[in-house]
Amino acid sequence: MNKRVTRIGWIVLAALLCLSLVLVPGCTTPAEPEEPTIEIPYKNDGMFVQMIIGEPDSLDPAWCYETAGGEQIQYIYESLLWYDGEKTDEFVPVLATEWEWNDADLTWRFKIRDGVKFHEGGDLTPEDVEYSFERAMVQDRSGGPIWMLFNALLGVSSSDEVTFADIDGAVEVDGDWVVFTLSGAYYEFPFLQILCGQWGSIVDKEWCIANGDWPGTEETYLDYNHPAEESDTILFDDANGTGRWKLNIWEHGVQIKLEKFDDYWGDPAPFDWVITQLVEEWTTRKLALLAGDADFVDVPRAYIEELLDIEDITKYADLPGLHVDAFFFTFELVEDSPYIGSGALDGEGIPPDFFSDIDVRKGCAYAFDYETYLKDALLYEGKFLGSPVVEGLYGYNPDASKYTYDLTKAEEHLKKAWGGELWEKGCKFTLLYNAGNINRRTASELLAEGLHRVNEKFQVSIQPISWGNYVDLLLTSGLPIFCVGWTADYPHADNFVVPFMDSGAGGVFSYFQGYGYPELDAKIRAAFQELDPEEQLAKYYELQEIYFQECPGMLLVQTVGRRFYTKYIHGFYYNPIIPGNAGPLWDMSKSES
Amino acid sequence: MELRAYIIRRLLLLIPVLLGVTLFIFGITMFFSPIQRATLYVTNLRQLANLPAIIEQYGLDQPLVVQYGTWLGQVLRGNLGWSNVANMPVSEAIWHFLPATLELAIFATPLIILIGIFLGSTAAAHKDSPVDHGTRVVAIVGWSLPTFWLGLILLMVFYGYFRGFLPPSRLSIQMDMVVNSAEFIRYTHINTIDAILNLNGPVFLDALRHIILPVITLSIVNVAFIMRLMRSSMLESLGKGYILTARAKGLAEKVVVNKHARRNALIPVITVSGYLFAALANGVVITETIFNYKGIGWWAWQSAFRLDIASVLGFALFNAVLFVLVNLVVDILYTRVDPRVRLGGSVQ
Amino acid sequence: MEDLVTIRDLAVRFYTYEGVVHAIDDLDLDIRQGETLGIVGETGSGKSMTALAILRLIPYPGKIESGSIVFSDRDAGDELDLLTLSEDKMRAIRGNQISMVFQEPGAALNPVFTIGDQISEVFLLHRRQELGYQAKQRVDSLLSDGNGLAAGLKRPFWRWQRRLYNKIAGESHPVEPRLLSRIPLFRRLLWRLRDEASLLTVDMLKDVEIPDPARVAVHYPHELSGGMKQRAVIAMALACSPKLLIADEPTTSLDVTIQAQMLELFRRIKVDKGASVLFITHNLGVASEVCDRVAVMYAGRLCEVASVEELFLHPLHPYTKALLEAVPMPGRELQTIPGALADALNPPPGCRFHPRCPSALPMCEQERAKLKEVSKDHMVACHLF
Amino acid sequence: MTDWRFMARQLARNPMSLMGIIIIVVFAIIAIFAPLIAPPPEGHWNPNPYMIPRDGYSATPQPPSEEHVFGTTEGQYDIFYGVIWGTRTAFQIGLVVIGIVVAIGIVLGSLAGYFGGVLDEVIMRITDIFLAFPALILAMAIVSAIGPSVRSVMIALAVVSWPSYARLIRGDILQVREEDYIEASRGLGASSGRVILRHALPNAIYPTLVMASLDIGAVVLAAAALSFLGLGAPEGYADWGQLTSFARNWIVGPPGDSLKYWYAVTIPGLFILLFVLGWNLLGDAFRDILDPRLARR
Repeated sequence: MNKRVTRIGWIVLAALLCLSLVLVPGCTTPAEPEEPTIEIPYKNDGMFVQMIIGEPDSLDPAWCYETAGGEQIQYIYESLLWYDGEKTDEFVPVLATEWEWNDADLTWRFKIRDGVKFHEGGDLTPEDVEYSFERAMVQDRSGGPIWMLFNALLGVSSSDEVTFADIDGAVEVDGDWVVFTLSGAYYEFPFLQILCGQWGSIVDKEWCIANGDWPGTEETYLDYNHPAEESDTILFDDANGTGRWKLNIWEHGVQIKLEKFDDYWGDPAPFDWVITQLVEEWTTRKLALLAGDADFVDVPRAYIEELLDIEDITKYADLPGLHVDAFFFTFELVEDSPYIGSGALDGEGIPPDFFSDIDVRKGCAYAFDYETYLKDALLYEGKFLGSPVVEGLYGYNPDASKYTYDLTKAEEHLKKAWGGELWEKGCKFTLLYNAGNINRRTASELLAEGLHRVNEKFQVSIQPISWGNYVDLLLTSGLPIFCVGWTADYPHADNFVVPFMDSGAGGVFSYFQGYGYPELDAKIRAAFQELDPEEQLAKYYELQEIYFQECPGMLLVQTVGRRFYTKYIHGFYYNPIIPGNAGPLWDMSKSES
Repeated sequence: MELRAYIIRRLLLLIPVLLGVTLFIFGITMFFSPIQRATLYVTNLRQLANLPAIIEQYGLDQPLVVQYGTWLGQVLRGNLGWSNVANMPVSEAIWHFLPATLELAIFATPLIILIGIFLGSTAAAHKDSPVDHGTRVVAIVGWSLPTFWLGLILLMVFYGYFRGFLPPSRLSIQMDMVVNSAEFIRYTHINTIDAILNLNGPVFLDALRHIILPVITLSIVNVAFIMRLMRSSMLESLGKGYILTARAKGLAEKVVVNKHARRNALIPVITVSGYLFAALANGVVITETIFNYKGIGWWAWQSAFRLDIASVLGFALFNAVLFVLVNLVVDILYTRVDPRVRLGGSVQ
Repeated sequence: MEDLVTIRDLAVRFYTYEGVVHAIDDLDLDIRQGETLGIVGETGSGKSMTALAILRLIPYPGKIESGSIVFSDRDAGDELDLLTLSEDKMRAIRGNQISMVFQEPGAALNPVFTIGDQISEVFLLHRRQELGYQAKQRVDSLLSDGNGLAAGLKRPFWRWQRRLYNKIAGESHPVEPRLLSRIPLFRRLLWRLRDEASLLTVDMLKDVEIPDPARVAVHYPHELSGGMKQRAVIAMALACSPKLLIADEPTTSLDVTIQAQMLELFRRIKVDKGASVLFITHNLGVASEVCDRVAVMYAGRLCEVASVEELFLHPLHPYTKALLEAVPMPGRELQTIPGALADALNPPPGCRFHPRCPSALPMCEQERAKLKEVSKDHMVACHLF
Repeated sequence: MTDWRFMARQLARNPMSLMGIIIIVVFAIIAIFAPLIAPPPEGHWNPNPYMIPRDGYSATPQPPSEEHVFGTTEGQYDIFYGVIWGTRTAFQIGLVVIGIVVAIGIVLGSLAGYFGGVLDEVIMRITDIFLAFPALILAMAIVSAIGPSVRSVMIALAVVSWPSYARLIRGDILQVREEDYIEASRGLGASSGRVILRHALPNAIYPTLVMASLDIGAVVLAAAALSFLGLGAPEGYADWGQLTSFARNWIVGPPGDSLKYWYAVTIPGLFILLFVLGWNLLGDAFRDILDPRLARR
């Protein structure tokens, strides 16, 4: 009897083992030899298929304020002009054939191209252009991108500060020309950059009105002002632009399919279809790329190594993105913040105004191991920075002074801090990061480790927290140090200096840090309004030096991107300001050779 | 008429449940400060300055009761609110994502039940023999597997090794073109069924190819649930007197097991197949994510993850209704299988 | 009068985790043609096991260890050792030559099938050819007296049906119908067999005195009273008018008035079916009413076998005596048997009754007593004789 | 009525449950001696032993070596240390959650079952509410509400899984309370509390035990799933689910060597599998033995 039982026992054991082994290919088959190089088959002729992560909020040019939407919009719509190839400060005509600046009355005049058709058949007229901008300013959804237009045209930041007359007057039609009146001469150049954003896209006036958008009259404009939800604007998932591709279908959460527009005014689109599928899982995306089902996929930086030595994949490296992550010190924390220990300088915590001491900030800046961060977190794909003005922006200073990993310097600063008291007593506080962001965790750990190296008594604990919570604490100055990133709206130093240094509402970070002061604000304004390019650069360099000296935040690394296409995709070039990662599809092509 | 009365009674019972579910979820949301919930609407850091406006706009700072009241009012007016995840009204989102999940269920559920019943009765028929232990261990191992792990490994083998053999997502690009073209009528948005209705072989095969892996994953993980139940209830009925009678009649063992024992053993299995539905509702969340098979589970996950409360609430309502209906059907089915049961009553 | 069943040194053992249980120990027993043999004994004395052993239905983990059960089929004129028979042959005998009535009518009937289905199942199984023949007859009559257009159209189908049922009536294992009966939908084409079977079923139910049998046939077990159920079970058992009917405590679970009816029924059956009955009970009173001979069992062994009168007038075995004294009677205070039933796992050595035996001899503890005939038809296993 | 000795004997005899027990015992040993098997690094800036020490910060997993027996996973977290201390986490989650859940279930269930009436109605409707919602998704909502951490995972799982226990126990109590001996002790004027504790519960408890033993595995799985969906323990916390989700993007290695990172993928996966398997085997055997409907020979 017992013999039987044990026999069954063995059988069961065997069965179990076999099963787990079957399910664990790794154990049974230690990396059996496959041919090292793989062939990616040529699929989907005439289609550009990309698999990416983010889905647009809305395809309405006036609403959209994120890259996923911006990318689609730039395929469907067109603006008056566009950047010249890789350059971010020279332009080529698109819907405007020529443009001239008038210093006297601060106007930009654009001659509108004729013979341009909209997807739904309408013809492009100067009225359409006027309507497009006025519609955008009338809509001005809260938190939207239109503040840029208001800044440039009316010197204010939202429609609440102006009357309809102002909006109406900002853009006027003059024969074949459209005239924009700017708020200041210094906007002459930035305005052109602003026009290239998706918010500068031209829509079809008649079609929009016919479909129930703003009729263009004063009495109705308040009804179309500050729409609450994406679906409140008809251009949300319905589109009618002049671009090379027209919207075929947007299956929310699944894919967006763009179809070639045959009546395009310029040279025809290189792809019959542009298909953007949303695939969250990296493994799935990678396998799709290798199977040739996708021509381009989003590749998280951590995983680039897996693709590096595949011949059939074309790689483009060292593409500086107009983006920077940084640690920001909060100068004046709330008294009852749970992350500052005892709330006093007694070794069991930190006082709320801990980081208002410049030596503390500099100490931290020197205690951070930039090289390791670059090596491990970014796999060398980054550039060190001294200031918020990153490479690729107008006003970037290649040899701005930078912080380095230097524990001795860190030590001397931290010894000075708080009259030496800090060094004696030590400190304890919590460093938070938004859960899921591995790189920011790594950065936090590096900082904590560095400080601990300088002085055993510096105890920094690290804690993840949901993004919502994080923002909440950020806004209520509850975070001793917060780590967030910033991406350009348009490639101009001002677009970075203001959020990092301005003490007003424009200072996205400095405002919540409690950094910034009137003189500085004045300097920023002066730099922006300076008309002489030489002078302007000098002023921006000065601002960057100030940021380095006062060290209100420690810039991590300017991330440098890569692109991976199947070898069948040709013609990629890099322009950092183009939204989305797929690149300038209109200049690219797909062929089997 | 007893039937109608019964159905009505059950549906009336649904109302308090729905109220409870939604109220509970609303309670959860009260864990957040208004700002936290407002961040859902932030796509660009510049909007941080606008958070108060957003809070104002969505009335996020209102007390629980007020928010619930307004929401309920909207619901009664047939408006479930805006799903930020799906980028469309919640009510639309449900119908937008349902077909995919339905397709999974249509294939997975029968598979799970049949395999489960088969394994269960086999194991029972050979109680304590190696066969028994074998089947049980297999089933239990499957049950102990982390879904995501299994799914990704299957993906690795059938999409990675045999390159592109069983791909993720619902359709290949070409077939997607066909499906979205004018001459293909999407009656149900359930690709396989539509393909049949359109008499379109390629699409059908393609859809089939895409659905195999997720279905297998779901089945492997859930089959033990039915299997162990079937086994024990089979053992139970095999121990009953009428089995001895049947044998004493001279019936062949096969007939005894398959006719007399199984018919009785099925009864409890039917009762729980309602819960199998719940089990699947959990299973699809991960399965759909991994196989990029965008269905209602994926949507629900994203919503819960990004605290898109409107969506979560909508999903909750939908799911609760579905759950109750399924159980209702099960109960009615029950009376057909077991002559002893009357609606509303129970077996013994 | 010759024997229908001859059981020789039958041994049944149960292999449980706790140990080996000797359910039956070299049991010798004869069941004669047309008699009613009763087996009495306490619960667990092995009565039911004997019955199941005859049908070879000892449940797992039980096992028939040794011995022989010879069943003499008078019509076939040959003798079969049931224990060596092939499973198929055995199945042909179960429910046909030998059938069984169980203690719990409620449990014995399958709750999800109607009474009719469960009874006709037996006919369909064992009386297939006859049914086939009946069916053929009906089709013939249809063919002969069916005329008119409708009938004309149906004729080819009827012909085919006749051929079909002819096959069933003829060969023992006709191919075509077997195939049909496998395939769910086509199975219906054999509906005439079912019809015939249900006709027989109704007759059967009438036989066991069930009022309005046609209606009862379509009822589910839970819709019937205990007595009705038991009658149905008996009908099922008698369906193929078996040579041997085994009744395992058929009346215990019924209340007294019904009991009486049942016993009456059994007597009648014996008379007009001429079947032998193996009547298992723990109730001596019942036994005395129905049985011709009675066998007394204790702890898996036979103590005494004798005709009813003999046993009740001159019981020999101390256990039998004790049993008889334990029967409540007016004008005598109840005697109980001291001690408890022997532990089946490790039974006492020698005579298993000796620990409880008032007149036990020393030798009783060593060796067990063989069953010896003390007077005509009276056998007892005790050292006292 | 089942008695413990009988059960113990059966468990020891049944090869499946035997394996289950062995597996669990092994894990228990690992959990208890974790500090010895994988001692936390000295003088690390982070004193919490549950945080897996990192060897560098690069993403790419490193294969097994002397100092990393099982290699390192994404972010250079030591897999060996992770799985060893993760065993503690697993037991923590499993036992704590089930403990809480059973406690709640017993209290509410027996109240509902024993007193019936309005109380019963209310409690059952509440359980309806919970059962009408897919547990995993509800758990997700709760976790993302109170912020991802092991603690909140446990809370969430407890919240979503108590109702089925309440129902189970209620049902059993309902059955038992009709039994004669309960009537009897009532007749003897025993207080209801006493009747529940002394008579009703002990007899109703067995199915609950079965379910509990089965659920410990399920709970750990659910926790792992939550981690995988980004709603589990904080990055770097010793938790199997998280280790698996670290490996999530390395399941398919670089082309030509698809199994390059098998250690990162399979080792944590196997730990989960075996742990859950252990409990399921045990539970399944329990179920066989205790299932009142199965005739016991």
